[in-house]
Amino acid sequence: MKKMTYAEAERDGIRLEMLRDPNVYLAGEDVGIFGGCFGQTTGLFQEFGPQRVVDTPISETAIVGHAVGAAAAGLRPVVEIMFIDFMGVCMDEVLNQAAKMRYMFGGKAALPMVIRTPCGAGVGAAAQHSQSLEALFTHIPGIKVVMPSTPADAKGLMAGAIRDNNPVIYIEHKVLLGVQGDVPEGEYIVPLGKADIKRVGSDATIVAWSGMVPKALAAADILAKEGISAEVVDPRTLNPLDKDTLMNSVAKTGRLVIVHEATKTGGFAGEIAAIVADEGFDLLNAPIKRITAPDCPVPFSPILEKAFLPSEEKIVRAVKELF
Amino acid sequence: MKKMTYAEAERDGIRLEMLRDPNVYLAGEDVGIFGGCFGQTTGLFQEFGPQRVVDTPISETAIVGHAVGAAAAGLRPVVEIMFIDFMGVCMDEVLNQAAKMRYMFGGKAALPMVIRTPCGAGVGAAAQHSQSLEALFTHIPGIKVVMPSTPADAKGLMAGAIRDNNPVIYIEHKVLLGVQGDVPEGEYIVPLGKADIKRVGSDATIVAWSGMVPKALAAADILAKEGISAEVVDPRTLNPLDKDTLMNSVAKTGRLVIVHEATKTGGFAGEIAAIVADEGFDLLNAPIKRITAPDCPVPFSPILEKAFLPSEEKIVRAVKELF
Amino acid sequence: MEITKEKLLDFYNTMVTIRSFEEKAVELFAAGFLPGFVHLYLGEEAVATGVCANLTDKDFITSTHRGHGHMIAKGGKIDLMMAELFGKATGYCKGKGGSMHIADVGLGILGANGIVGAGQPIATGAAFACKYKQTGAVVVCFFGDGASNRGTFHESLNMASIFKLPVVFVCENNMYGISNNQKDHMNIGDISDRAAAYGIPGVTVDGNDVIAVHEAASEAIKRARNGDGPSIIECKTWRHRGHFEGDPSVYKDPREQESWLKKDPILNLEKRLGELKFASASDLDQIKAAAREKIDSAVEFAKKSPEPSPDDLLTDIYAS
Amino acid sequence: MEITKEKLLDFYNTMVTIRSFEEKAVELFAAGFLPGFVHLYLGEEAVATGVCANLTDKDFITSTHRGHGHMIAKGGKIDLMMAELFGKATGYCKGKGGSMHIADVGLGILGANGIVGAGQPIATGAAFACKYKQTGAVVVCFFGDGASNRGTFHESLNMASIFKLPVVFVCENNMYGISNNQKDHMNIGDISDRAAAYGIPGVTVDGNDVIAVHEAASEAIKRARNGDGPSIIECKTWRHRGHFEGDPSVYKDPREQESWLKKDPILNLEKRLGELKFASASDLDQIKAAAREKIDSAVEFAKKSPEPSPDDLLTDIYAS
Ligand SMILES: Cc1ncc(C[n+]2csc(CCOP(=O)(O)OP(=O)(O)O)c2C)c(N)n1
Ligand SMILES: Cc1ncc(C[n+]2csc(CCOP(=O)(O)OP(=O)(O)O)c2C)c(N)n1
Ligand SMILES: [Mg+2]
Ligand SMILES: [Mg+2]
Repeated sequence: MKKMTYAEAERDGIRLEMLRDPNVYLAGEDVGIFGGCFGQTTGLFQEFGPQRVVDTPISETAIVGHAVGAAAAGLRPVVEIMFIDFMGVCMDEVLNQAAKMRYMFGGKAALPMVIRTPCGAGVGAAAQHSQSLEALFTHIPGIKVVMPSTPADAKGLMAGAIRDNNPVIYIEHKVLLGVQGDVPEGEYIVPLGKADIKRVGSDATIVAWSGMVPKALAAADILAKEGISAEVVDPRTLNPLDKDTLMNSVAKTGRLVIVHEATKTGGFAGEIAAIVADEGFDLLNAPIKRITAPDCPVPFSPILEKAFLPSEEKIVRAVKELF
Repeated sequence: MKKMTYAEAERDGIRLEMLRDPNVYLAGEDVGIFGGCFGQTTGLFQEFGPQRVVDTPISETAIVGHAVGAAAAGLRPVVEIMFIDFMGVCMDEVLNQAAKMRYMFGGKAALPMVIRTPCGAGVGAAAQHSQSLEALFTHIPGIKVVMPSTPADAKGLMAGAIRDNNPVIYIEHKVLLGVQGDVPEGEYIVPLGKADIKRVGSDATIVAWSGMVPKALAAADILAKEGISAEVVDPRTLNPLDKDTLMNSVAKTGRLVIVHEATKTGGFAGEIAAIVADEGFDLLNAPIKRITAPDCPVPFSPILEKAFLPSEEKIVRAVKELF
Repeated sequence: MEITKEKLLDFYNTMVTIRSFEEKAVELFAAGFLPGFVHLYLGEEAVATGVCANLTDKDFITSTHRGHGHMIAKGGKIDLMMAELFGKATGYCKGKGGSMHIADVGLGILGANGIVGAGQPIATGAAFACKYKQTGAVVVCFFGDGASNRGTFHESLNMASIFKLPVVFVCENNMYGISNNQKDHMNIGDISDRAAAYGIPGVTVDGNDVIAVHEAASEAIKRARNGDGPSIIECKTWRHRGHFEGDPSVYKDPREQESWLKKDPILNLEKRLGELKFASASDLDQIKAAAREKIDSAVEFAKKSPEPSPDDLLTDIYAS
Repeated sequence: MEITKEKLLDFYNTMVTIRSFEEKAVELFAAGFLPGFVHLYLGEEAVATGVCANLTDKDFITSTHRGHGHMIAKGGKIDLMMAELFGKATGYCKGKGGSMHIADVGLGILGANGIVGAGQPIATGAAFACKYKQTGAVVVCFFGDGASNRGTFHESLNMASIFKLPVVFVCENNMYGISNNQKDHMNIGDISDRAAAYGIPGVTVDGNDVIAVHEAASEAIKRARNGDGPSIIECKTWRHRGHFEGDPSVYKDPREQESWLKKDPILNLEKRLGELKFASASDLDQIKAAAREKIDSAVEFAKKSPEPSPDDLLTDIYAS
């Protein structure tokens, strides 16, 4: 184990895969000498050179589109989209090319490619640089979506994503990038589709991912003091979703609160709620609650941004409502 | 009342608004002399001329982006994106420009614009011309989403969308376009955000929209013969959603099946299920069921396409499971 | 460049094979055998033929919604193509793709594409892979005049240029994007002039002259193989049919259509073959008959093939 | 064109106002007053100034992430701008937008924009409206060298050209898109050469010479107003600071930076004003002092202004 930030751990994951497989390369805007807007790729250009750490023009469509072609032709691209907000620019390449090529070709292509992209509010970056858009990608069959919440998961899921033979959207949270934690050294893979119970509990299940996991854990701490034992389930991969871990937790607790930073309507909490309201209906002792951002663009002012973001207090309140 | 196809009714809605307000104009690929891929705009070019029925190059980004600028500068554009599948091409213009401009500007802009676009499978058009992508747009605060299921709604919602002072995505279903029905003559407006009970019932609520409404009604017919009285609720507008009508129906029936043609994971049925599993939990006598397409690109072969699509049989079976 | 008899007859064979395939598709579509949309390549055969004659199986192409000609010229298997048009389990895509998504990755055919302009970045990426892996292969990206107005065109050509990628962008300028005439969708006459925006060469050739196409492509492909980067070839041509089967083409002037039919690329080549005394009328008839036979047998294969099973709906979504 | 004393002094006033605003922003950001990202216009003042001097309040502009200069030159209210940078309720966007989203639709400022290249189609649409409504107004679209590689550039210029829209595309070529030098992000020297792809005029001018910028813009805007369609003006310039505040600009050669600082547009104009004997050093000092005072009072306004209330979070999403 080694103390690393989330960004360092993610980079370590990329670096080890690049050392292991010469077909893995990195491309994106300012991933080279600049090292990424949040330092995610610092040093990789110096280590691997311009052939494998490729600065691209400001052309998200061509960045993702080129990755599709490169992957179809045998490489394993890891491309960066500087902010998840910019994924709209290359949405066709994700929605109609990367996600569908294999199926449309009757299984005769494989597209091992990773799109790395930071999400999340909390740094005053306003409406076009702060979104949490994972739900859009979970609705696209043919791609996978991972969202690590800890440095160890950031490393392990990166390795898992790069080794996967399908397009994977790897969503890092910009506020987490600087958070430190213990990370296994050397090869470390978190398999895609495997949830992690971040805290064991018995009275209520809190499902949270990415930047909301620390808040869910903080809420669980507060709840513990009030005698409520909350289990915190971090799906880590939203697609494919680890339904078993989710259902087992709800079976144990009978209560479910789902937390995400994304806006409410059409967010992925809806999917989880729908699964449980169908397959786990008889397990439930109380309504399913969602704690999310409201249906609103992310505001600039720190005061408004704070009001926008889900907080541990709101999570605590929601859990308590279930008793 | 007059018998019209859905396409004719939609066109009638556009035409009346164009006659009423000189700032309303139509733009898109092949909307002019060609009249649209499914004849939706036939005759409008002849009636209104090239200034108000504008053929554009194949440039979805500029089509929607230009609409944002034109609306901000005082016009009321109605633009066509030939298939909803192509919305990925102009997603940034929807996600980050149209939807957010007003909020980012502190309320100092209004964007009265409509994006018309056909969705749906059933004509052998395969993975890139058959999708139902409404859920993506419901997750974007700042826009509205309407999906008419009948010729009358097609007309009325078009008028409602054009008169709305916000960006509205008007999703027409390509299989419905040729379906006939009674349509009010002259000015006829369906207000956005108002659901319609397409069939009154007492034992179970089936929520369905767009191309699934006829299937839900057919299912309700079959169920009626078996002694189950199903209510069919058509939200018509997904955002803003008419929660009252939904909740009232569930309060009456205690059972809910949600039907959409879109793929399951991350689809809008999840949102509705989540709302009811929270706010209507105590009303429910049974699990909430979703009948949707599976998580799969739309296949080409008619046999596979049929297997892909939700059917009245599947709806009937789901409702019966709740008893 | 030398034009051997063998080469020209080879061109002819490819062109009439494409022609026969497409004429059969007209017939089959009208008879209700082919589901969905069908976009035909009739009249544009010289482009795919002249270009692909310069490629080997190691090289890649990306195609369009109007892709049958590209597939055939790149060596695609006609039986599997036809079965795919029928939506049969034996088709190239097991019936999951249809006409607009036929692909043969093993042959370097990275797919037809239903999204106009989507092949451009994909071709760029495949060329990136060729350069990265130093395979010596090149990529040809086919696209239409309409597609040259999409943002993907701009981003791809710029990226290909700065990375000096081995890719040739072949614009099939048939002067229409569905109903929209070139003069109404761009303000320039020659699309190859857009090369200047990326600091790469661009040429315009008669797309109905397979020899001219072949020559221009040969040069551009050589350039790409030598590591000198991408270029544009614009081939001016004409589609004989509507945009898709069923389109009555009301937006086209019948006189224009008539004058272009006289410039038919197959007539052109037949004339040339006659002038050069490379083939007699009966030689040509024989080639045409053989092509038709191939197509007929593909149709038979397709008709006899089984439908996909609904059980296969959910396979082929993810790779393991 | 005649360069009157009045006009030049007006330019000077605008440029030093922008300069003072931005220098104050450096200070305020370092002191922790400004949340989020701040992209400064220092060194590029001649572009916005020279261009916007040709516009009236009826005309529109679209701006970029580096928008303060455009706002000021187009007549934006400095108090409201500064308050917005602070995120205050009195700011242009009530604190909801911040530096990257300042707008004043009433003044024709259709907003800064956090998405590189997003202003291009919006400008095209505003120009469409001007033409449709025959208002006689024009639109100026500001964008960077990096933005000229986005698909939006291509689609917008093509559309503007075929519709002959009254819009001028002003490229602020500061030779970098964040860390990416122009030679690494495009294969041409002059971005104005891209005009050829759309059949429109394109010129390149010294973007640090406000008179040259003004003249080129005046011609292009006249052309647009006369119904002769769009054009490109490329202004070569240099940003003095990092991409955003906090960027140490390791990717830049310090010698290059030094040589460009000597070509500072304000120094240039001061020299010119001196040569023409339009202003003495003390005249200039006075203008600068007045500008600084305006900025100081804007800062005071911003500091004294109230924070937005959390209750306002959910207003301004939809128009009624
Ligand atoms: C992004 C996108 N926009 C629009 C369409 C609908 N469409 C299909 S083919 C076509 C015309 C294409 O014109 P061109 O590129 O010239 O090719 P051609 O059909 O003439 O061969 C259009 C508009 C599409 N498939 N994809
Ligand atoms: C679509 C998009 N991609 C990337 C970014 C991140 N980004 C912000 S500014 C910038 C550089 C822009 O370069 P240029 O257009 O030359 O403008 P400059 O900053 O030099 O004024 C980048 C890459 C963005 N905001 N939007
Ligand atoms: Mg064409
Ligand atoms: Mg720049």
